[in-house]
Amino acid sequence: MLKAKLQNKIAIGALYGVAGIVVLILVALLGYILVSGMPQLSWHFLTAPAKAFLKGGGVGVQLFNSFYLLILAMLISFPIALGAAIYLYEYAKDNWVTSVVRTAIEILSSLPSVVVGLFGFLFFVVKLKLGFSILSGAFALTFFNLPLLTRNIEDSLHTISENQREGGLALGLSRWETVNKIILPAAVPSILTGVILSAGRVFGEAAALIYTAGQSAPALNFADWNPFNISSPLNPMRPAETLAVHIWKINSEGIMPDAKAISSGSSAVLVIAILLFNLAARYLGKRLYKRLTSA
Amino acid sequence: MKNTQPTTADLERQLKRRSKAAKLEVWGRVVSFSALILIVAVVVAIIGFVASKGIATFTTNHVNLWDFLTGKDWNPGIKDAHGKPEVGALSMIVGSFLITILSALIATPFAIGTAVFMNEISPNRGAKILQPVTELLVGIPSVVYGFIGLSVVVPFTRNVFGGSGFGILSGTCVLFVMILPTVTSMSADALRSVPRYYREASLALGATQWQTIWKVVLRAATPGLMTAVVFGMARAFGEALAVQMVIGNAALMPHTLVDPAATLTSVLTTGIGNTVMGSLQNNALWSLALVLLLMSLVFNLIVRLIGRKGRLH
Amino acid sequence: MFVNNDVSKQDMEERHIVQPHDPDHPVVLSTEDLHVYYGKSEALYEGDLKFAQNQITALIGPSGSGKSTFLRSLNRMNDRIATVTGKIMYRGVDVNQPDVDVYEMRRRIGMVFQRPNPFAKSIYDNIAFALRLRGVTAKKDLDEKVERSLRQAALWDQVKDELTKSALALSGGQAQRLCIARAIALRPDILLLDEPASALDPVSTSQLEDTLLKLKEHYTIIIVTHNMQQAARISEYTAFFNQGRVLEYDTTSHIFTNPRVQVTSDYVSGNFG
Amino acid sequence: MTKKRWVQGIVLVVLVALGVFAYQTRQTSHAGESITAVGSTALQPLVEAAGEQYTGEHLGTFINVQGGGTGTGLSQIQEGAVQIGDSDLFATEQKGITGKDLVDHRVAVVGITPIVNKQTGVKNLSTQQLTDIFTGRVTNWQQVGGKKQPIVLINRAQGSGTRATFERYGLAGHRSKTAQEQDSSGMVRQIVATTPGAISYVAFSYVNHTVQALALNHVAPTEANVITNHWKIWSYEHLYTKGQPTGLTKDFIAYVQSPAIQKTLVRQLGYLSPTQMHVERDVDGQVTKIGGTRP
Repeated sequence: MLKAKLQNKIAIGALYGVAGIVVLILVALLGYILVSGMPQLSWHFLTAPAKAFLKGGGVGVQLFNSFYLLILAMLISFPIALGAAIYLYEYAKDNWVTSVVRTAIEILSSLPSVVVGLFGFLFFVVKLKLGFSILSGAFALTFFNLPLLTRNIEDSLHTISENQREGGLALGLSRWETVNKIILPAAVPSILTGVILSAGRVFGEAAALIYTAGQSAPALNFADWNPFNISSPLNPMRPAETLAVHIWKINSEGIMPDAKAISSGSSAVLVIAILLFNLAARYLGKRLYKRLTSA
Repeated sequence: MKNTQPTTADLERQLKRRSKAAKLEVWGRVVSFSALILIVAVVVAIIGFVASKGIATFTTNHVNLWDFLTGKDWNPGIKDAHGKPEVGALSMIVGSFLITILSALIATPFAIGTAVFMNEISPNRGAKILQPVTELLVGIPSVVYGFIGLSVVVPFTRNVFGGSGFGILSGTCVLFVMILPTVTSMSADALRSVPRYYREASLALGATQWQTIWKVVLRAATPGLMTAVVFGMARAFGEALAVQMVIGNAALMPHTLVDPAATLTSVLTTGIGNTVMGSLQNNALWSLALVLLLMSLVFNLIVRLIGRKGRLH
Repeated sequence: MFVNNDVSKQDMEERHIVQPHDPDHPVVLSTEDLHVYYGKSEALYEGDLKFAQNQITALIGPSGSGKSTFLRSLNRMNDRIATVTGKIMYRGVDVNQPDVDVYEMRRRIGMVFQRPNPFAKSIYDNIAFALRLRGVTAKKDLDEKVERSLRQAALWDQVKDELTKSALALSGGQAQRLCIARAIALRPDILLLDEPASALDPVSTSQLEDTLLKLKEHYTIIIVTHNMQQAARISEYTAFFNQGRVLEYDTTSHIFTNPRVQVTSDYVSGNFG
Repeated sequence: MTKKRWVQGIVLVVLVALGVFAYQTRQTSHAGESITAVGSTALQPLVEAAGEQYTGEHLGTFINVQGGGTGTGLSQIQEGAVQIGDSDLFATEQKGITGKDLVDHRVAVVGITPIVNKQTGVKNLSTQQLTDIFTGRVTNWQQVGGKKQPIVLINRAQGSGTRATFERYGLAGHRSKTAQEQDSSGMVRQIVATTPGAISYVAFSYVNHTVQALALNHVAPTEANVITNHWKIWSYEHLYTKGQPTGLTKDFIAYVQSPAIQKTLVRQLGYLSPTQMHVERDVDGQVTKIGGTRP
């Protein structure tokens, strides 16, 4: 008995240790990124356009592009992933076809993103003549994002108890109405986690975008919100380098004298942006959940 | 307030009319099925694309499949003594496997330990600190991981183990940190799905918390934990940019862990922009992508097998 | 009716089925030659029962005897997981036909489940939302129907000031009555209850029983229960299920005071199951 | 419900109206001609900066400049998917390119120099020594007069223009042995700077105080030596077009080759202008003297 208690103490202590080490690693990582990037941050850095070979460039355009691309990619991929997840979880029979489809979707998620990027380049940019554009990038990101998002949403549907579905069906509702009006509202928090995770991945993705959204960021005219103008931020047909691509580019071919500083600064901006995005999404998600689940 | 009932004939008519719900149901099925078909089309397109390009190495360029899988020299632009192009991918396949297995081996105890901590010992702190941090880390681009690997891990390995610092060991360290969040959060999910009464029953029998965790919770969650690990391995296998920055990209058979080596993804990513579509060099790279695809298929089947075993349990 | 005369065990019959025949309470629902299969295995062999209007019929029997399977087949909740053959005659219409609209049918034959399953919505919306989907949109109409349903389910007085609160915060007994209110808001003809009190404490259970007794004025009620006292207290008719078959069906008083089948006798006296 | 429908309807009408209004009022002058240039990441900053200047001066044009690598640039121009292919190599030097129909426009000259880690203690090598190092016959700096330290080879990726030029003119056509490979100059410089005993090669513009550039046969890697061909390791930067360029493509290439760019941007980015050269070199390496102008 004494031995068991001692063993218990040691083991629990060890677990504290392991968790501590992991937290330490993760925090050190974040700390490293933030500390080395913080000195670079300024209003100028956040808003100015990048410079090709002189010092003093900013990441304003890239930052905007990242968010715009994220939103577009999510607008395209979320409804598709939602529909597919609903079909897979609520309608599909549990047979080998379903299993093959699931497997196929999942192996897509472990392909290196450069392959998705090249496919997007040959298909969207060249074949469909969309050119290097936000739209091409958004489609490529959709390809890259769909498997993960579908899986996440399916898992979220799984967390809602079967008796909620029975409740809806017993009221004479169709399965579709049940899913839309009962299951989805209840699953909002967990779907949201999935969306945040995949948004994070999209935000940080570089390889899939190099060949699709491109790696140049023409200066934008932020006073022009007409989506048909080439210098308008909203134009989906303009090439758009994102923050992650920018980091990749200045690390590989950057010849501006302050390349290293810009790279650390951009990394810090990226982390902070993801943080803000997570907080905002969580807050909105909570409001949405409240609205959907009470009068 | 009795319900007045219709006659049988009326009732039959009412019951056999297609209700709004039935129409909605058809609509819903069509909509969601179309979404699924779209995804399937995407998957088929990409897989077909990679496969057709990857197979061209063997059909159009007449490379022997066996030579491809067992050859150790990777110089697609150059012909060897027998006039055959040097497209041996073995060193990269070995590199990919080594780095994946090693990083999973290191990450597993840490991830599961942390998951147990989050779930069994201090759920509050787990939810408050670890989960948000984990979600944050998933979004950090691999370039940044690679960058930190280059400026922190590589010098460290060089100073401690000698050599240039580039190699499997550095790659393993970087991948370890990269897959840690994924494996941790999936393991936590697996532990969460163990019913609470398992723990209560065990504790009621006088078992200590550790005995409960070790003998009951972990045992019951084994399939889920295995899935988490295999999933992490699949991510490690497919990771490109971060590994490429620290492994050295030398398509040589790794003799020690600190020799420069290469993985399938690192060679693929490095070379793809420098080759011309349709040439042997380009096709050979797509063959590497095909190997990756097949490997992720294998990983997936393993996950499924574990899942099925868990269900029978 | 279906009397087996093979008297081999101490004058006890193997099956004893007496269908209700009360002119004040005509039969509204009956099953004929009903079989239920899960995949290849048969879960219910024969369940030929008639149910009387505005009466409570209890289905009792040991676990796995097929009583829940039978109940869930009545409004075709088992369609996706099981194959159901035979006829389910509802007021002269066989509803176990593919051309019958199950959604319309379930609106008339409602169901309440073992575990209370309020939706993650406000108390008001739990009841109002199915009505809205069926075209009731006027606020006044909705208010009225919500209040009526909650009153019938004996929940109104407890929740009338917090209708906008989340239904998930209700206690088990209240939640189950909310589910009943939700089901009767659509004004069904028949109400199926699958062990509705098994997750409740004794006080909530007895409140629920009172509610059911009042509800039978408006609805035909079929209830599956494990609790024999409950069946004895509230039902007019009782069917005893065992190993996928109905062994005995008669008025409740007969079943409990004078069972004709040995197994029923053992079961109601507590020597079995 | 009906009120909601109304609101939805109004929102929809307003959105459509805004869209139509935006389309009507789009700045037609800005939606004019646009061309795309794809290829070498090394050349990208120059073309990008030139493109920005050009569009600044010629309203209604848009030059879309993307990287992707020399191989991508050449295969896309060969297929006619883009207007300009940026390349570090003569098209026919790249495997898989026939060079048929492709027209070469040389816009810059880039000098390439071996660089070593500062701790090696070596500042000059002979071509023979350099070849021995890269073919693996010499493995320690001691053997070529440096410190006792193992040599760490770092190559550019196979197919890279820099590597092809270096092997051809720096290693006298010998192929480097298989070693570490990096796919960008920035990365190479960083690795050489931080790895003891490292040697690699980069374009002049990437040389800075963190690495040691090597003299070869006592010829220093300077622009003056490149102009006279005393320093042999240099190459042209090419813009390829399919057939003779027309319209905007022709104007833009002429602009890049004009003194306005050659005397400013090309020099600022660390390139030499082909007009400065005293020699000309063809695809086979034949050198002919020409009368260049002094910078």
